[in-house]
Amino acid sequence: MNGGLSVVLVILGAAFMLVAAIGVVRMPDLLTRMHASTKAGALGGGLLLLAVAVHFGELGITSRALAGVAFMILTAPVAAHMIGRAAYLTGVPLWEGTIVDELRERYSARSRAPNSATTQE
Amino acid sequence: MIREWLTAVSEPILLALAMLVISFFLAFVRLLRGPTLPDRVVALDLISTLTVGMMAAYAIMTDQSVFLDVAILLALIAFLGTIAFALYVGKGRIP
Amino acid sequence: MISGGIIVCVLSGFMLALLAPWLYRVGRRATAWILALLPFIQLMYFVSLAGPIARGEVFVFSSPWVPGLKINLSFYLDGLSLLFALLISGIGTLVVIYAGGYLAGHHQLGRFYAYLFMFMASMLGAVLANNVITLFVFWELTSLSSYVLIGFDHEREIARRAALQALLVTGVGGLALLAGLLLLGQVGGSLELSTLLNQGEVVRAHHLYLPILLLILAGAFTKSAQFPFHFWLPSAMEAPTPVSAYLHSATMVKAGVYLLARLGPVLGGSDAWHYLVTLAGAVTMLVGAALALFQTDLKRLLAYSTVSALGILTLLIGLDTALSIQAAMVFLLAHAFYKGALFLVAGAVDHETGTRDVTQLGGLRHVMPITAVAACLAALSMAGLPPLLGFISKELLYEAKLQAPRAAPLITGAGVLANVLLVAVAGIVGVRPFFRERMATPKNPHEAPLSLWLGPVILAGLGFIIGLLPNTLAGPLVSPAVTAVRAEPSEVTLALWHGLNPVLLLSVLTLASGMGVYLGQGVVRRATSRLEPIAQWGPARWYDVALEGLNALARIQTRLLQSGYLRYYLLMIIGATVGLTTYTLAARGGFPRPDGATDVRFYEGGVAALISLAAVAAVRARSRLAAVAALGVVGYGVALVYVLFGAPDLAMTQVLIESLTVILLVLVFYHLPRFASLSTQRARYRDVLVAVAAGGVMAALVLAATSIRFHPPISDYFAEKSLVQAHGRNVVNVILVDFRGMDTLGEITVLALAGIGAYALLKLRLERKESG
Amino acid sequence: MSLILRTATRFLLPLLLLFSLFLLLRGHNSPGGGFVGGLVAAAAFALYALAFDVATARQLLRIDPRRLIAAGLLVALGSGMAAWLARKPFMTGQWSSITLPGVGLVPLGTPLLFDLGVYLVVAGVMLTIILSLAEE
Amino acid sequence: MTLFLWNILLALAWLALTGVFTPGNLVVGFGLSYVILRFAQRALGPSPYFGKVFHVIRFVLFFLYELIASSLRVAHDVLTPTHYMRPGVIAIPLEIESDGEITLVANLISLTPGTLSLDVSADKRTLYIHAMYIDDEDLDVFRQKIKRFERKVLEVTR
Amino acid sequence: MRPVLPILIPLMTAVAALLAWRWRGVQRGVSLLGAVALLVAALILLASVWRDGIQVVQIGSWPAPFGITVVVDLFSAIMVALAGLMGLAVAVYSLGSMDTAREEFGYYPLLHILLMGVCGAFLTGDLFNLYVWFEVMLMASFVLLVLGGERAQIEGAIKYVTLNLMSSALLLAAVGILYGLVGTLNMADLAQKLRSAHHPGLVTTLSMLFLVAFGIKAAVFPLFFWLPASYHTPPVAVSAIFAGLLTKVGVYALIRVFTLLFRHDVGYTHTLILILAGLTMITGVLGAVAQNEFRRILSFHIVSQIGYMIMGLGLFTPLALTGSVFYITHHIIVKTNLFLISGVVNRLCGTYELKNLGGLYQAHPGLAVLFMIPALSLAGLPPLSGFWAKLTLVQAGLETEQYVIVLVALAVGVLTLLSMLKIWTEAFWKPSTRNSQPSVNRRQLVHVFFPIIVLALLTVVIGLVVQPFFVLAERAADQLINPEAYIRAVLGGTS
Amino acid sequence: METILAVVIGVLYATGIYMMLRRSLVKLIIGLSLLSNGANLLIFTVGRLTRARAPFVPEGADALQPPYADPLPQALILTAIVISFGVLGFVVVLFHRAYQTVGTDDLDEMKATDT
Ligand code: NA
Ligand code: NA
Repeated sequence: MNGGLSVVLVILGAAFMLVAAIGVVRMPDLLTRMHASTKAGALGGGLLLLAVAVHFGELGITSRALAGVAFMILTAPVAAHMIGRAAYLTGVPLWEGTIVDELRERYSARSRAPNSATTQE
Repeated sequence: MIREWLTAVSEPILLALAMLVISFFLAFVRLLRGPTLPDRVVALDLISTLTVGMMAAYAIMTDQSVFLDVAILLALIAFLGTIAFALYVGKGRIP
Repeated sequence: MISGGIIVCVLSGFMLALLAPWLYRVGRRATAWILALLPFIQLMYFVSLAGPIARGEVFVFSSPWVPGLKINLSFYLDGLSLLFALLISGIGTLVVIYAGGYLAGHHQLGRFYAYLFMFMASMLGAVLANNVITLFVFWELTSLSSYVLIGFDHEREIARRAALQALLVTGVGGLALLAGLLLLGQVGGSLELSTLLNQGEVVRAHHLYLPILLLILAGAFTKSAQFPFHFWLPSAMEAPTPVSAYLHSATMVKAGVYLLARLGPVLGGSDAWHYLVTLAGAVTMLVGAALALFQTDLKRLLAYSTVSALGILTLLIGLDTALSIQAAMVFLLAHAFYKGALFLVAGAVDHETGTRDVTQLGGLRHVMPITAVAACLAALSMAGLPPLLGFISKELLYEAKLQAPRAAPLITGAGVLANVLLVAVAGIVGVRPFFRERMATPKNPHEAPLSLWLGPVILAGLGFIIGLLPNTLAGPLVSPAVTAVRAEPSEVTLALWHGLNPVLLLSVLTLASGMGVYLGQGVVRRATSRLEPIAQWGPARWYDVALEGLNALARIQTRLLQSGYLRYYLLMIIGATVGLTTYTLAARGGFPRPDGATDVRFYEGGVAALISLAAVAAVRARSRLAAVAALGVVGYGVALVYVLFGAPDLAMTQVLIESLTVILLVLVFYHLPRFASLSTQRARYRDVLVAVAAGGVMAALVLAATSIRFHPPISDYFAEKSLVQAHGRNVVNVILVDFRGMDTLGEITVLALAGIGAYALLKLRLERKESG
Repeated sequence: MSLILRTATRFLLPLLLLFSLFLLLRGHNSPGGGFVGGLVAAAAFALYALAFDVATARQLLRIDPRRLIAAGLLVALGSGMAAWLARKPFMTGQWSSITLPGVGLVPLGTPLLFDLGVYLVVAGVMLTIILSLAEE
Repeated sequence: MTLFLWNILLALAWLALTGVFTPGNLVVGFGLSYVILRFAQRALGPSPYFGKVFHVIRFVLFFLYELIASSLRVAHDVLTPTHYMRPGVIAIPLEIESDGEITLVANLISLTPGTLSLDVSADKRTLYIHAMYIDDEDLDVFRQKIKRFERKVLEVTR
Repeated sequence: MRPVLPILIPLMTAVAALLAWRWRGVQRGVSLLGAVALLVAALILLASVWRDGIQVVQIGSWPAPFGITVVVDLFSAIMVALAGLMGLAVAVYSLGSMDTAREEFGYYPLLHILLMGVCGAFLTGDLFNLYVWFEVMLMASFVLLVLGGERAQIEGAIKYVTLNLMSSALLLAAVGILYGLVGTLNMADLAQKLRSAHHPGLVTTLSMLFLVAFGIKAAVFPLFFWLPASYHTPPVAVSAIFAGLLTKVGVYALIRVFTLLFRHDVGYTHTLILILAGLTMITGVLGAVAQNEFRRILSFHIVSQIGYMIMGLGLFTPLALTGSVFYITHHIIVKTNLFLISGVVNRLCGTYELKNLGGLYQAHPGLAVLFMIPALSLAGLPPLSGFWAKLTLVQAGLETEQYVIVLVALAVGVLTLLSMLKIWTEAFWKPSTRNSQPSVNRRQLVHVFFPIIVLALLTVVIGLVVQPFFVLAERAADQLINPEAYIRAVLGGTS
Repeated sequence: METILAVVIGVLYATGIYMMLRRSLVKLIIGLSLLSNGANLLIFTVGRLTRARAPFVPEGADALQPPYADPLPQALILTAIVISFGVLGFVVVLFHRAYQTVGTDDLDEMKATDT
């Protein structure tokens, strides 16, 4: 059922994931890597789950697949936020090409020297 | 095995699996390289998402919906580990 | 009826031992006299049996004990056992009375009685037992009672050490004896002595004869203090004197002699027996007598002379002629009387004067006349003067030696030499303290009380009276004993006067020389003191060295094995696993050829590679969290494997556990320190080697196990019944909650424990060391 | 603490709990079961404890997780012993069925009860460990 | 929200009635019951629900567009050798106040490739985001682009 | 129902105690009650097995190779009875010795779950289920070991836990491989199907994994290190129940699998076991000789005694197995008792260190007697229980002409005696160096002495009235060496 | 595939054991985890791999139709996973306490109870 659509979704999803993976390797600093990975990854995963929904086309399965997509959309940004925030706050260095850092001013009172105690782990 | 790789290109779902497998290794490279813990966490998070994707693709390929259940569970739960890691990283924060 | 009396005799002793402390609490000073009634009644009982036994009767009592091992609680009373039983109960009576006086007021006297009766009963049991295992049980109990009695004065370290020494030496011998007896039983087809006694030829012809002989001799020699195991006996003089007189002179030490005599019909008659027993006896006889002269302590003097006497007995049994056995039996009696008396005298002297140093004693006959008479009588008997029993026995002894089947002159010479020394010793212990001039002693001596002189007087008196009427009083006892040992009817005639013969000549020579040595003892002691350094390297020293060596070995072994390093323990275990499996594989073979399951899809291969790489990454990670992350990859990879091969439930569980593990680890790693490189390079190489070997073994086992299947699995049953009978479509879940619900019950119990445990670990902190 | 995490957690907690019940109830016929369900339930509260703090999580939970352990063991044990009432060996499944409107005939049996016991024990244990550890 | 539940229930009832349990049928059922509810609105009293549905649909479309567009952009950057990005950390002033709304906005921003919510100030007035493509020389222009998310959310929630 | 009770009664007890978490008094009562019930159930079970032969319950009514079978032959029944006896002894002892804090943190539930695991291991007829019970037992022992959280406890526990986990991993692998090969987990079924296995070498290799896995649990050389590292660290009641039961479960498992499953190459496997037995005796006893602390001496002796129990298996004759069963019975009673006594000594003197002990013979003659009985029995002095145990093994060794092991067994007996007397000399005979005696609560002493006296009496009774115990062991051994009845009982008429 | 998984199992065992042989508590934990993964995978593999259907009785059928993945090893592994997880939870806490009590995670500093 719906063979064509599910195939497209599968390929698309996998492709997004591949992009995410390449990005995670290629991007120069943590935050830019995250742009590539966590979101493109979630998108890819979501597409693959959608493909499942389409492929089986049974109510029970479809609803579960959609729930899966929902779970991803719910959790992925929170996770990304948490990692990004923690990394930023502990001083993981930004790419030298970064043009502006407005959060830094907020924390200007303290040094932002890399805190090796945790980030180097 | 090489023939498998070749058929992968012809069979769309195998192609998808191939892309996923490559992705796994790429993400793993980041996990190895780091250099910081958050980098590794990001890589691990991606790997968990890739696992979700692979399970979904496999469910389609084998026409067995039971694997979908695993995938959605993982989609919901992998998040916990990432949060825990993030909180650990955040521990080093100056209050 | 009469036979039943035997077991009553034995068991009543144990009963009384249990009651003794309590009796003492009630009876106090009178206790000894009350307690002495039991051995006295036993003595009367045995005396009453003397007649029938002299007529050739034998009494047997048997009751099954452990039929499964062919062990009966069986007793056998013949001439030999009777002789010993009389000594045990008779001297026992006297010693109990004596102890009451000697230890009067001692706060542990109640326990002393208990131990003494335990010994008495055990000793009776040992000489009366018919089953060799029963014999062994009592044999060991005598060692044990000896242990507690030697250590009676337990507050002194030397007493504790002497007790241990005695027990260890006799204990080692005892175990050899056990092995010997069991083998004997195996070879002879029975554990009953009465049966075994007829199996002599079978036993001697068996290829295990020599081991059996050696083992049993080891038991007998240690117990009877034969060289080189003699050293424990002088040390045992730490025991209270009644104990020395009773156990370490009159009875227990003769258990070995008893055993040799008892087993003579089975084991004797061979060259090995002859040479081993004779030689051991001869050496012991000489060494004991010579060492006795070194001593100044009354009890040690007596102890070494006892060693010598035990040597003589052994020698006689080794000679294994009718005459030598006869001599042995008579000497046994004579020695028991005079040595028992002398010991008791020594105790009385010690008790009154406060010293046992012969060089400090003299002229006691004035203050202790009764004791002096007893002492002199006993000493004269020991020296072998007519008309005492000692004389008769020495005559017999020389006669037996002169007629020894082999090397008679040598043996006789040695015997004379030993006896010369013993004559001197008799003088030193029995005569010297009472004669010469009076010397100052720590305590002001008076005549000993009745309880202390009664024993010596009776014993010494017996030696005198029997000497006068040997045939009437000793003949009926000795004949059946000899009959028993020789396993042939023997009629013994004892007489004081044998006419002028070479034996008498030897006796005279002995006495004269002995007197000489006695008079010149200062010279002799000076001469022999040169030998003292050599004596220090004697067997007692070997014992110490052995014990020290054992301790050192134990410490070294423990330091090596139980080093405290967890990784060495792990290495051992892994090494054992790898070693055993690979060796077995090599030795037993039969590994199926791997069927080369090479049907691999690329994504499967990819996942497999990912798992392996991640595992290696976890090992190589420089930081803990990196390792945890790598571990996560392993986990996801494994979950994927589960999915790829049709196990969604497993994958779910794996995934969940992976996430929760990360939470757990992260929570804990908040507090734990970071990775550090602690091991040396060499250790790392070694561990890599071990780890790879272990991994290789597991991989090989998997390969083998996947290439072959002995039987199809039982799973079809589950496939069939899952829905129909267990109402579930998820067969794995149905197995978990129904087919194999018991596993799950255990599993959740484990989990519950983990919860309780973690909670307790985190919340319960005891500061103080808790007492149990 | 992150506002975003906390707010998200408020949404996720009921979702996870619902999901855990879903897994428990379906376990006999589809992937899932008491163990997996119990873990998800524990994960829900663990997340809450991470996002807020342990005290808040305990408040939310109301019941001491150790009681869950005991209760779970009791339920599991009881479900096994129910067979004795029918004079059958321990853990012999006792089944009956009820008709649920819209679903139809649903078989109910002691093995399902047993699975509930597993669920309770697992949730109780994981919560005991994680909460106590997080309190350190 | 009650109406939304009603809508769902009705859709399920439709499924039960038709006996065709497919996603497509669910959508049909949902649409039908939406219409029914719309007509029954008077009976049920005034509700913002019906207007919202339109906003929600628009919002979803907007979000999907952003998602796909930015994904493609990131993909392009990832796949080509040169990095075209101009990343930076930007403070976005917030008008919305409730925790739920802030979280929703932040998450939507995070979900869209190219932007990532980093932190919310303690007074909940500022959202700090990391953006990959700050193409505008004037940062405020960029800020306004981001604030579109907030506006769309407000349309739905208020 | 009967055969399952020894597993369920402790669990019920534990659950009841868990529910009464906050009420210490209730927990104590429940624990005592549960322990009594367990012993009664175990004895009834033993009696019924003696009377009616091997008893089987198919859990869940699923027939034999498919479900889990609980099966009780005489060996199992004896072991369960001993577990019940030790459980009661330690439960009573705990009433007088356990501190309130530990009681409140789950001591009683843990104790009973430990018993549950032990009984489960003895009763199950399923190999994987055996693994599960091992884990129950281990986990309970882990927690009991660390309960209180003192430094020594924790250090000991790290080794104990790690090495035992290693053994569990090995066991699991071994069971898994066996299933892969034979396709079944029921031991009777395995026994039957392994007979026709066409790769005996592979099966023998596999048996080595079982040997190591169970060997670790049984504390056999060179796998015993966890035991002396940990047994002296927890409260003495815990030491005592560990000493009595835990390693014996390993021995039980060894005997079970090497009499039931792996008997196709006795010349190789059992000779190996015999060698290990000898080495275990020697290294264990030397370890004991090197120690100067009461409980450490006892701990190393556990190791050396395990050697004797394994020796019977290695000799593999009816008499030898009789010896093993008898030895286990004797040892459990005696060793538990010695640990209990060490606790009393510690309470009287405040230490376990021999050099600081002394004066007990003078002050507490009754205790001295109570110590001597198990101590001498351990050393094998007649006529106590240990003598007959050793005698049987020695006899079996002589019959099979295995003189070396007999020699070792006898020599180790002497060394055992030596170190028991070391304790005696130092703790009892040596005069006391202390001035004050710790005050002792008389009511608690009743709880403490009651089990000690009962166990000592039992030691003497077994020593004097040997035959019934011997016959019991003999019949148990007969069932072990001729497993047909076992297989038939489990699989029904199908075999 | 069995061959390849055999290698993977070997690697898991080897790495697990290597980590357990280190001196640090933390590495010991990681080693234990690797080892238990290896053991589970081992049972899974020797229980025979199959790409056939997962063991669920399909709607409309009364029984599993062969070929299906053997459910028994799966159930065994599930039990084993849960047990080793429980144990791991406890061990983690134990090591945590050990570090608190002893003050180091160096195992060589924890040998007082042996000598
Ligand atoms: Na033990
Ligand atoms: Na143990």
